[in-house]
Amino acid sequence: MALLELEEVRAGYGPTSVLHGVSLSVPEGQIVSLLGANGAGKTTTLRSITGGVQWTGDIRFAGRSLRRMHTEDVVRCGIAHVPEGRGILTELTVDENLKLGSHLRRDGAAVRKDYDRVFEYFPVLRERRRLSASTLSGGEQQMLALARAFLTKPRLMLLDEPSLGLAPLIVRSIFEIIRTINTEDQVAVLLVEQNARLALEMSSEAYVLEVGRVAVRGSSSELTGNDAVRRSYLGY
Amino acid sequence: MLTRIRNSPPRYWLVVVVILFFIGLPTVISSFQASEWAQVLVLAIAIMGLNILVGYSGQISLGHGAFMAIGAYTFAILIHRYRMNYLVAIPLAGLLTGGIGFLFGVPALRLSALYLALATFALAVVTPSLIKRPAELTGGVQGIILPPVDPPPAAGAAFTALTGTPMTSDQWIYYLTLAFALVLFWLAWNLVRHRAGRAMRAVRDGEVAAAASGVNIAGYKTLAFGISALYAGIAGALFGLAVGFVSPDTFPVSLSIQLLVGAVVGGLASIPGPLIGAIFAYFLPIESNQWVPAQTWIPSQIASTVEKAGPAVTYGVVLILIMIFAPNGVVGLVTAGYARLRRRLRGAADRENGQMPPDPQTV
Amino acid sequence: MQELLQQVVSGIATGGIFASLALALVLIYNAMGLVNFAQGEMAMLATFVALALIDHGMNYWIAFPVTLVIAFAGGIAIERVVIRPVERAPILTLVIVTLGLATLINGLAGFIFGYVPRAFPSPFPVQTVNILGALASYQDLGVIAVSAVVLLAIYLLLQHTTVGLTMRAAAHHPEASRLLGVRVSWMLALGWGLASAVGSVSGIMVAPILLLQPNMMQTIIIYAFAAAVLGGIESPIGAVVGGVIVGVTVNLAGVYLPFVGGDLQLAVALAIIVGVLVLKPNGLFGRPSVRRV
Amino acid sequence: MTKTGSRIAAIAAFLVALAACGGSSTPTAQTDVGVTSNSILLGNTIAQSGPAAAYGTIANAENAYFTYINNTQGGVNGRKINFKVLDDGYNPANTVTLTKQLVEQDQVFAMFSGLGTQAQTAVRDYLNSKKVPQLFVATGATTFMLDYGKPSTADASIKWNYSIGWQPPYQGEARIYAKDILANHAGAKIGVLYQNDDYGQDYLKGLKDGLGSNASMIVDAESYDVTAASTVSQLVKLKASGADTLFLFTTPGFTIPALVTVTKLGWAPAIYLNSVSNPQVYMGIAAKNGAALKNVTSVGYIKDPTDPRWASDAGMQLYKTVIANCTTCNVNDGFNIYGAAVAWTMVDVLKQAGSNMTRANVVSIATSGLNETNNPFLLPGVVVKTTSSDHFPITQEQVITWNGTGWTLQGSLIDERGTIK
Repeated sequence: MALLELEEVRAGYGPTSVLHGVSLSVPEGQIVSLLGANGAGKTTTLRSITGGVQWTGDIRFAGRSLRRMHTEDVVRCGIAHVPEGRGILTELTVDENLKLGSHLRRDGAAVRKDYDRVFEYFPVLRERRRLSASTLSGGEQQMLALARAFLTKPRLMLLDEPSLGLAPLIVRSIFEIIRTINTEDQVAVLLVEQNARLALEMSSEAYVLEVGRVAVRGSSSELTGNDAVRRSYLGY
Repeated sequence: MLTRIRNSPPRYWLVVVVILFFIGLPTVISSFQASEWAQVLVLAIAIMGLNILVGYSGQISLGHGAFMAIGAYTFAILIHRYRMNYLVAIPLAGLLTGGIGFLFGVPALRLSALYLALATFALAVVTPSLIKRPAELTGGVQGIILPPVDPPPAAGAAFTALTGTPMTSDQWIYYLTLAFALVLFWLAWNLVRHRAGRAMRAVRDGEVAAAASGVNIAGYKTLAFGISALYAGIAGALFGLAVGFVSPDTFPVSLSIQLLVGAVVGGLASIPGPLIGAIFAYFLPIESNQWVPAQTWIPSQIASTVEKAGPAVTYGVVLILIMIFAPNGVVGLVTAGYARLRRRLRGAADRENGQMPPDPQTV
Repeated sequence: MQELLQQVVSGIATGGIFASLALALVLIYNAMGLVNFAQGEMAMLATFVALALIDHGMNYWIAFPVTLVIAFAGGIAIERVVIRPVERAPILTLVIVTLGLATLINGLAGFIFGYVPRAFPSPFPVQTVNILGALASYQDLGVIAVSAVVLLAIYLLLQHTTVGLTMRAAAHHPEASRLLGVRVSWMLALGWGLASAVGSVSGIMVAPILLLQPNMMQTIIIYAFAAAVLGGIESPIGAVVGGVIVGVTVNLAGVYLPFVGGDLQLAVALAIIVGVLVLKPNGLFGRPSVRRV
Repeated sequence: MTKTGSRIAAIAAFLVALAACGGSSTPTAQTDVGVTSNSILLGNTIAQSGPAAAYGTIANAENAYFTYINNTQGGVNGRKINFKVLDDGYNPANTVTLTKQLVEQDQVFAMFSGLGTQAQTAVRDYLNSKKVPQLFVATGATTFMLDYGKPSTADASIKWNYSIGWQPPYQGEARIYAKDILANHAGAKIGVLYQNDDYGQDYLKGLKDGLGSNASMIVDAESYDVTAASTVSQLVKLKASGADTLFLFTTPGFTIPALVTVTKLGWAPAIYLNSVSNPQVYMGIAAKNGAALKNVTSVGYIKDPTDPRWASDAGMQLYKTVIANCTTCNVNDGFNIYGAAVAWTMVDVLKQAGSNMTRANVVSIATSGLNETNNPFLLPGVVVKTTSSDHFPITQEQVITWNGTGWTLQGSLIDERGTIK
């Protein structure tokens, strides 16, 4: 039984509906990528998982349905969602942002160990620890968002276009860290990405959304190989 | 002409019936009750002004009683000091207050709705002491006593012909207030359907979007403030005429709260709202002090609480409940119900012109 | 000169009262971007509770913290019952609700406790001490000291505790905070509870001076508005500095400006409010607020 | 519209009563609106909610006295007194509307003991034009006695001859203070703190007129507004002016903090307190808050329920039995015995009117024919008297000084009759 299962999920904003019956699943410890053009419903899918938008159908996490749960309760079940625009609180310092990640945890020793790992992955965060988060560049803010998500010790991470607006060099290093977290801590990842090639390299399975429906699904290797899929949906 | 009348929407008929009701009212009720209904109409005019400001331009004034005070005192000074005829003094007082409102509107532009509420609330609290200061002009604490007003022979004769009883000063003041109320309500309705009204509602619904589409935000906000002050000024003058006396304590903070309750209960973005709100806001304190204790079916404990606690408690509860359950007030409920009914009957979701029921989010 | 110093000291004392109420206003503004028009009446109600405890024989120094706890719980209850249903409504609705709340509390207090002014004990002796020639009573110094302690407590709580951090996060970015497991709507309740407790300190401090009666805070709230706005509506430090400035200005204006005299001191507060909002809306310590479109 | 129905019935009943009431022995028994064969309806407006609600208990005490009279003596000459009290929340605009209701709808015989200077001046013209008596208004404003019979400033056709006060005028009281100062503290340097309304200004004028040529003894007079947060700055100025005697023409809500502030400033002047603020309950609050209350002087004309001297006094016993009829009244509250005293005068006037129960007759008795020497609630020797040329019912008061727990009477009654022109 997969860690996360979506079944015929319909969702939208007021009268306009965006998702028209999306079904997908993320096995334990796996990286799954969710691809598709702009407006296909990728972000809406993530937001329905964490209760950011009204949805029908069913969403189950570790066997438990998330129906009618508030965002903060869904997140407390062990889902970390790095939203579109990264959700960095620029009025607070880097340290305070990180603390928001770990504030729910009671295992003091483990938290301190995780802080060291985070500063090892992202040394810039240790230097800028006391400064306001607004002093970070786009890439550094993405690192902070990732570090904060990691500190909540999630079982599943929902990442909404981590590569958006970053230089290729930085994107490469961020994706490396995502892979390390996935392998070392068995954290499953549902990766929403525009950069299809990179996403398929990372993920074991992939889904392609088109106008709120799953158009194609399969293992990442199949999708990369299949020219028709690549040309029509992935654009390279 | 007949065909146009026969198939005009039912709402026009309702308006005509209401006007006839108010014209005929004094012939069936006592002169004292006519004076009470005159005060209801005074409140309705002031609330209409507040409605224009709040309901149609998104600005809130918690100190509308202060503008009524300015109108009343201008009127009293014109009559008492300059011996001006009261029929001329009323519109003059209204215009002067409108001017002051317009000037107050200029700084008000820079304030966000929240800060404007704060500043106007402070104004309401300070008004009594501001009035006391220029004692030689405003009569200071003693206030100004106004001479009673006798009905002009023409009106008196008409009334006697109709009812057989001589027309009292209270009944004349009632008709005078009714006349002003009709003119101002007609003006308000046209304002709403006219370009200025639509622009003001654009300011309310999305100031930035309105600015983007070329609406002169500053102009309309100030205009809204000026017009609402004009209404309050005329209401204040008529209030002074009806009561026959103005003093600092006649315009306490509770008057501004009473106006707000009337505006909120009636419905902040509607034409008939102020009338219903005024009836509620006027009779509530009186009846909670007299009618409620007299009712045997109300348990004495509750009755004495309502009587002793005065209107403050009831106003507070009403303000909170209306804002939670019916942000658009009684008229909002009616129009929403009426619109739902029409839609069910007609099936089509057609929107009438003019009386556009606002979407629930915007107060 | 000695008299000027005397006026300044007594101005600072009244400023302390305005500051603690302004602090409560700032807390709620920070929590949900709303000025709570019922803050003064909530403080008055808490002071009546304190008096009831003291009259039942509770020692002043026990009744004081107990009242703060009751006020804290009261603040949370008010938020849960009255504010939560309209939490997402436009600002006008919220302003009208808090004004309704103020009218309701004032009416209830008047009905339950009556309008006869009552004495309220002051923890500080009335004797005066000579500071640089000016006579300041221990009571005045006490008020200033308590206000400073309250500010420090609030500052430490907000800046150096997890709860404070989550409250600030919820205030700045509710959505992002929810995604980090912060119960945003409870943070609002917490904000109201804290503000109610801080506001009640102002009530307890002013009661011995103005005497406790339901309309005690009706003019104080206007001075507190002026203090909060002058200091910068979202800055706790601004509230205290603003409070002291307003207290001294109003006191000196009352004495030295014949035009103001004894009776137009409240108009000075109104002038401060309008003046600051028009000339420098962010006040002394406020940050310019960028409005996301 | 049910009110119209009930009103027509009332008029019919009245007409029947008029025609049939030859019962009493006196020849032509005349009555008036608001009077039936077995009842007299009096109306009152007072603040029972809002800031001035503390005064509201006066009307309850008056009602308690009328109930006592109805129960023990079956009312006045067989007519029970009905007392309709309406709450105007101390807002003159409400007073006007409620007074019109009492006159035109409830058809009261007369208005009695309406509270508040502004409120009663607001309805004075209306009541006089309708020839409805405005009896014994609950305010010491001198105009209600000094200007009796004068034409209204707003409409000369209306004469103020149906309105009269009762309690000693503020100016009279201030003159008594002036007499006391001139007699005992000739060299005094006087500071005055007064409320900037007619109440405070009336007192100040009385003090200045009382001091006459040596009004220069007043070295500084500071005013404050009801919205002031505190009067500290005014008191600091007064202390700096070198005054050694302080007059407090302030309402209780401001008197008490002022007394505390004076002690706080380390200032110990001789203090003169106006009678509105001298009830023992307020002095207790000031003392509890740290006020020294040394050398405090005031005046009184009503017996103080808390003064042990009156414990066994017949008048006080009567007051205690009367006030028992009012469940919400605090027996020690000075306002309640004030209510009983003024109600006593009202009943006295109605008794004198006898069967000639017309408004005109009652007014002439009250304004020009009163000579009451036995009001049990007033200090012994205080006379409630009006003549065709002097319309000040009470002008005598006695100096009292604070002895730490209560007031002690000093010297004898001082009469200011005829001095206010």
